[in-house]
Amino acid sequence: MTLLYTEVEEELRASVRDLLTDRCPADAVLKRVESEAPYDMDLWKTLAGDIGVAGLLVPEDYGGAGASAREVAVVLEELGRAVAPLPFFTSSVLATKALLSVGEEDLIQELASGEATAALAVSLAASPYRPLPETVTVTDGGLLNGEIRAVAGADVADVLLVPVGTALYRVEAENARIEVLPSLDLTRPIATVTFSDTPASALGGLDVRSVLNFGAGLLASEQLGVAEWCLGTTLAYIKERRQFARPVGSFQAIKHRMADLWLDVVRARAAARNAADLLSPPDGVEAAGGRELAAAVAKSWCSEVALHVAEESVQLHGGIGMTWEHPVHLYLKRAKATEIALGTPGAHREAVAALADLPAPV
Amino acid sequence: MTLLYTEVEEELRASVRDLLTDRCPADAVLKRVESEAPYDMDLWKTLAGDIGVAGLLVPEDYGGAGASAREVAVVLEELGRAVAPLPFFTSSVLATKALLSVGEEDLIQELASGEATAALAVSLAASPYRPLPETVTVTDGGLLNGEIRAVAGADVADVLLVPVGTALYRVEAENARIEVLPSLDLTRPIATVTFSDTPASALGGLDVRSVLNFGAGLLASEQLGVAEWCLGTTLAYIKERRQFARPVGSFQAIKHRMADLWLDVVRARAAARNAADLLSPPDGVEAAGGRELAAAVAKSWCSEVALHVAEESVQLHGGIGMTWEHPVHLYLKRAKATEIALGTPGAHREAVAALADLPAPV
Amino acid sequence: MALDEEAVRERAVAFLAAHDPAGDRLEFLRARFDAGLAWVHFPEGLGGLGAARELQHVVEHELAGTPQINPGLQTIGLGMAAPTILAFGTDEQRGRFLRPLWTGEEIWCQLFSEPGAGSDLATLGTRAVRDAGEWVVDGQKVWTSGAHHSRWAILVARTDPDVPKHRGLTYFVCDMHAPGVEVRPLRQITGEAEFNEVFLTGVRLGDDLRLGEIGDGWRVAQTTLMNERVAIGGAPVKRGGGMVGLLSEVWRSRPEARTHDLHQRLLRLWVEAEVTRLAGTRLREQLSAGQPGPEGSGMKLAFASLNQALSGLDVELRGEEGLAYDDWTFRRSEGVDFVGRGSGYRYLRAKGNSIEGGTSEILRNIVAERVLGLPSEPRVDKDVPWKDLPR
Amino acid sequence: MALDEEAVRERAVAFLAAHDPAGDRLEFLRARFDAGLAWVHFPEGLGGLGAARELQHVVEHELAGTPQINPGLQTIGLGMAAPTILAFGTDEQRGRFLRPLWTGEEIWCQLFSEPGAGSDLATLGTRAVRDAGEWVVDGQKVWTSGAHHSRWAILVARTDPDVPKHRGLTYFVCDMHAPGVEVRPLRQITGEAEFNEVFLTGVRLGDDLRLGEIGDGWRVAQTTLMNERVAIGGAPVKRGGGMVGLLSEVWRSRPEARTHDLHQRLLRLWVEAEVTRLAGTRLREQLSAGQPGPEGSGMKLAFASLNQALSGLDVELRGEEGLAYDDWTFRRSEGVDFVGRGSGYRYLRAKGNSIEGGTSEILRNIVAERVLGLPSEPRVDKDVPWKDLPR
Repeated sequence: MTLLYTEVEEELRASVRDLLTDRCPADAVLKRVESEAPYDMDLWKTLAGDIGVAGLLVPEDYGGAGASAREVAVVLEELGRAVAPLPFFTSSVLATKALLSVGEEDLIQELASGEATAALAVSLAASPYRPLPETVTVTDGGLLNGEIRAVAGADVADVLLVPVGTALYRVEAENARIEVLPSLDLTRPIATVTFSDTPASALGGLDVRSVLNFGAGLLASEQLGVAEWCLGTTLAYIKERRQFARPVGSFQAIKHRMADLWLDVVRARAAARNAADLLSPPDGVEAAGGRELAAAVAKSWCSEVALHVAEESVQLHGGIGMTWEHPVHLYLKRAKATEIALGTPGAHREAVAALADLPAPV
Repeated sequence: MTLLYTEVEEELRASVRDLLTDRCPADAVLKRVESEAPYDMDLWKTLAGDIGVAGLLVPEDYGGAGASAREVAVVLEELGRAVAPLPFFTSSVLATKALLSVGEEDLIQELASGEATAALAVSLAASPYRPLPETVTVTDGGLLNGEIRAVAGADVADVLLVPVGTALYRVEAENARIEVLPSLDLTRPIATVTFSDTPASALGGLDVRSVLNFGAGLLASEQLGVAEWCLGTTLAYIKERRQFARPVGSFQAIKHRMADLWLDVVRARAAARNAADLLSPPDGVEAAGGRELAAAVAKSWCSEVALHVAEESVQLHGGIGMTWEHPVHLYLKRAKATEIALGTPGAHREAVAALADLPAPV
Repeated sequence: MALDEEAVRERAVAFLAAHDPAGDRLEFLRARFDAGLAWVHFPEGLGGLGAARELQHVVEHELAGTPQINPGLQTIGLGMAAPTILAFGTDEQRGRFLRPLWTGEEIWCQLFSEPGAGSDLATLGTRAVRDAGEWVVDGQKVWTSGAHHSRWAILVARTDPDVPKHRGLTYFVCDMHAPGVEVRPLRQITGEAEFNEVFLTGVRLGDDLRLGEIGDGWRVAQTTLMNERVAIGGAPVKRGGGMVGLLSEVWRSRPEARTHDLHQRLLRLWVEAEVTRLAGTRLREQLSAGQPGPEGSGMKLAFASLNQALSGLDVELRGEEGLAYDDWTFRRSEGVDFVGRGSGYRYLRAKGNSIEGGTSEILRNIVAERVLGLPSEPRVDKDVPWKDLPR
Repeated sequence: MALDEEAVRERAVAFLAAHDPAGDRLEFLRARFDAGLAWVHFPEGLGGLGAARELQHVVEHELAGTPQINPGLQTIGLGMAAPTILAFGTDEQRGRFLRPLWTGEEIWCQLFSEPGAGSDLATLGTRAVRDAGEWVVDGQKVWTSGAHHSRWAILVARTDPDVPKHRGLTYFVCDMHAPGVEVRPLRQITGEAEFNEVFLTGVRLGDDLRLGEIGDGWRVAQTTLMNERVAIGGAPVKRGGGMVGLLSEVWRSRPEARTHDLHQRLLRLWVEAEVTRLAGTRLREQLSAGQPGPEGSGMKLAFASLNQALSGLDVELRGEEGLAYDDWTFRRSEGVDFVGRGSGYRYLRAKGNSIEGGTSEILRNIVAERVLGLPSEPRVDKDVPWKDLPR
């Protein structure tokens, strides 16, 4: 294991970053999020197919790249850095991880190639540490009824993967009602998914908790990317922007805050790398506890750091940071939404209490 | 009600401060705390008798000044500001408040005049929100057995007031074993008090909880005094001390921290004043809840502010702040000890939860 | 000798006896102004009685239930323009502007901030050049609330670029109906446009619209800004009210959302809100007979930080619901709506609290220097002509 | 070509075959130095083999169980004096000093800090004046650990007061047995004296004790200080170990002391300790083949803040017990004892972590300027002769 990036990982990062720099600059994202098509599915085809990120988690036998959570994490860093409106996390991480555990070969292949997109139909606010609310039921005839709120990526999914009890069901998205809501995070809108006697096929048993845990541990890398963009953009701005005939970044109070933010981000990077590393195979003996702990540590730390850096970034941009025209608000909104996503920092610290033997008061 | 200081209060403050400036400067305190007599009982006679602070809480009928918690708070501010090794808080506040509620006239008069000194034999770490540990028992013949740890002011008390169950007992200090421990707070050492078949007289029923709550609310004013000394002394130091050919206090990072500390202290003053005001008669209808809430708010806020300002004061003094020779450590130690005394900030916030209807998770 | 409480009350009672509050609203307000009952501490003839400021409440008490002005719409006029016109205006200016300002017949806005001059207001670059007894103004202003329905603006512009920045400014009243004034809504991160950008292109202002001496604009502006900050930090709230009250209600109504992490953070914020409230009360007691001082900057600092923490916690504890937003529509709004809008709006809008009306960084400088007496930093821009400053 | 791992191992094995570790300890250590197995990255003849630094572990592995040096007592010598002597010493100086420094026959201390020069070390005022081929040193130093049993000190003194402060310094080896050197224990807020004040009165040092050029002392001192900070932030710990481990043990053993307030704070600190540990691991991976860089300053910052928070929480959660202190006796100690002493000692001693070896304020400046590339503040002392600086 290493907490550094391997050469292969750095190459993957470079391809993704080049593509995003070219096709997904901040002003384009800003225009897109209020359009009819907030997701850039053309870009997604290129990224998924040509660069092959959609199949990173998928074994080569299934047409994937047979890579690990480490590479996925690098892609997430870059997507976070660009607040890219793409279904990578929802389809290629959450949905794919769920499918891999039920072994649904055909669909996995379609997802891996980028031909199809899926979404795991759970609330983005679902915690890996609490049972999912049971809002969907299955009729004897295998039809689904009920609704799931705050689902991310559903609006661009071809297929919905619906956990009901301990089983996973497949629903063609066109058969469900998917209503997108105005969302705090403009670049990853949420939707309410409704089933009424919707045909579904049972795919097998799923421990959804472990999928959410895996997702939470990797979301930390996306948060790291958000934090890095905010830190870098703010640094560039305060080196340039002058007040009182000096660069704002020459004022000591600002410098000290930047140093503290940097230190937080340095630690976020280590925590996110550690989670990505431990969430990658091989799964050793007694590795499960270590994996969960690493994910909980990374998600709780990176959530707070991304949010704090984004908030400081708005502040240090002054008035311009409060305008719609400057992209920093997209990052603030992403950071705030991912704080809530897949377990709040507090929920993950509660898990740390159990995993690190720091019992709560009785 | 007012949160300002009245003219009478300012006059009282001036007399106390003049006396302490003259007789209780920091270097004298520093020398005294490691001597055989850490308390300055000569100074106490002057302060208690001539200025009359010992009888502030005592009605005029009992030979006191018939003043209120407001005046007591002003004296505590000054004693905190001087980290004065005097038994005012232990004898004239805690013990006197307990005696007033059992109505023990003779002893009250002795305390009010400063002729005698008493201590309420409870742990300084006792919380107003938990039952006292029952470590002392009474024999049928009225003798006490057991021990009470971490009692402040016991070593200079003539009389110990011992709560046992719901009753208060009087013990002559010479009949108990009082062993002073090396204490974190050098200016208010703690002792273990041991009784073995010690003669005692029952004084009546006592709600020790309300005495501790009263004490906690007023301790906030002592903490305010500690914070004010630290803030003022640090300000003076950083205006004077030069680094890089500039006063340290001209560096913006330092200035901003000082501004934040000042804001904390401004709010500590308002909170401490509010508690002192509400802890003063008249006790209105529904005033009890408001009193308890004011005390809890003041003690939790002022504890953390005093400690934070003292810690920052050490830091901003640099190396000299780490030396025994500079008095700032006495304030740090007092601040840390009073954080624990009569309910930690967390314990008081828990009380706020109940009093402000902010229920805990179930 | 100034009027006492009883005399002020008599004036109000007499006024009410002579004017029917059920009649024409505007007539009533104009008459009230003329009777000196608009702001009693202003001089006679200018809507006041030359009485003590604290006696205003006597008038308000007697005239409760009668037609009232609209303090929300008139904030800038009442809080910033009026005290400045009173302090620096000529008799003609005071006579011309104050009455319709108070009645609300003429709305005012503020043209101070510029994209290039935020905290460092004195570096602003909007030029005013003399031309045949008039001033020709060119430049761009920003963060102007109410510009689109304002009749007048208070404006600071540079009249001399050859002297150090604080010395080359002049203060004007700007005619918002003059040719060359263009107002564009400025969208914020909340989605709405509460403010505007104002483009000034060859705007001609008569010299009678100048407020104070040529080159004295910085000093005039200080009066305006001092009054602004007091207004921001100053409103009294009751215990457990305001933003912490909103959050407490959510907490009480959602037992299923409670966790110990959230609870501990809520309790800390509740205590902080309470001590901040008490400090505000204490400050108002201190100021009740005095003038606005730099201590008010501390209250604004505390208010911004609390609002941000409380609104952030609110979004978080709502969980799933916090992922939604009520409305991103780009539309104008007249001000901040912390109560009627959703938690996401509050969270985003509160971010502005530490920027508008003096950033928290500037306020900390002010506290450090003016309250605590700490030395200023080495300045590199004090003695350099404005035109030679690095940008 | 430098030796590879196998070659280093062979040397160690050969050395062990030729020298009995059960014999005289000092003889064994001297021989080990002479065999180049003291610090393999040092040059041959100076205790090393000119090999890569990372290969030291091969030697340590082979020589485990043999007589060892005392890294605690020798910290300053090994960590600060040795790299500086290697980098700037003459052949004679390297030959004279390094061997007994490494074996521990001669203990070293550091004479840098002065009461008037803390973070601004370059402003120090201890004078060294030339006199008949020698230097006469007068001044006062402070925060000198181990001065009372040191044979030598590294010393920075001012040799030219007429040039700007960074340019008038010279670096010396000070003979701690020379007449005029007086060592007094300096009591700290913990009660004990871990450091000393050192008074230098007419101390005569030969010019052969000068390290580096006259006037080049600041540059020489940078080498020393860079090595110090890496040492402070650098020790690897296991997950949940170190100070957070001490606190966790207390937590587990005292169910009755647990509250939700304490629990939430403990969990936050545990997470922070863990991410800091991981960042340290990552930094060591980055540095494993490289040189100490400014990133290490960040680790020291984090370490200081964590130690302070953890030790403060420890005292608080002990409650009644936290009100007591283990021992206030004024006595010398050889270093920090975070494990053997009480929680009050840890709390007080940790306060020094953000002051010693570069204050947290200075470290934030370093991170901001050297890591993040932010511009320095306007400097008022760069070009002024030292003697004319305001004090």
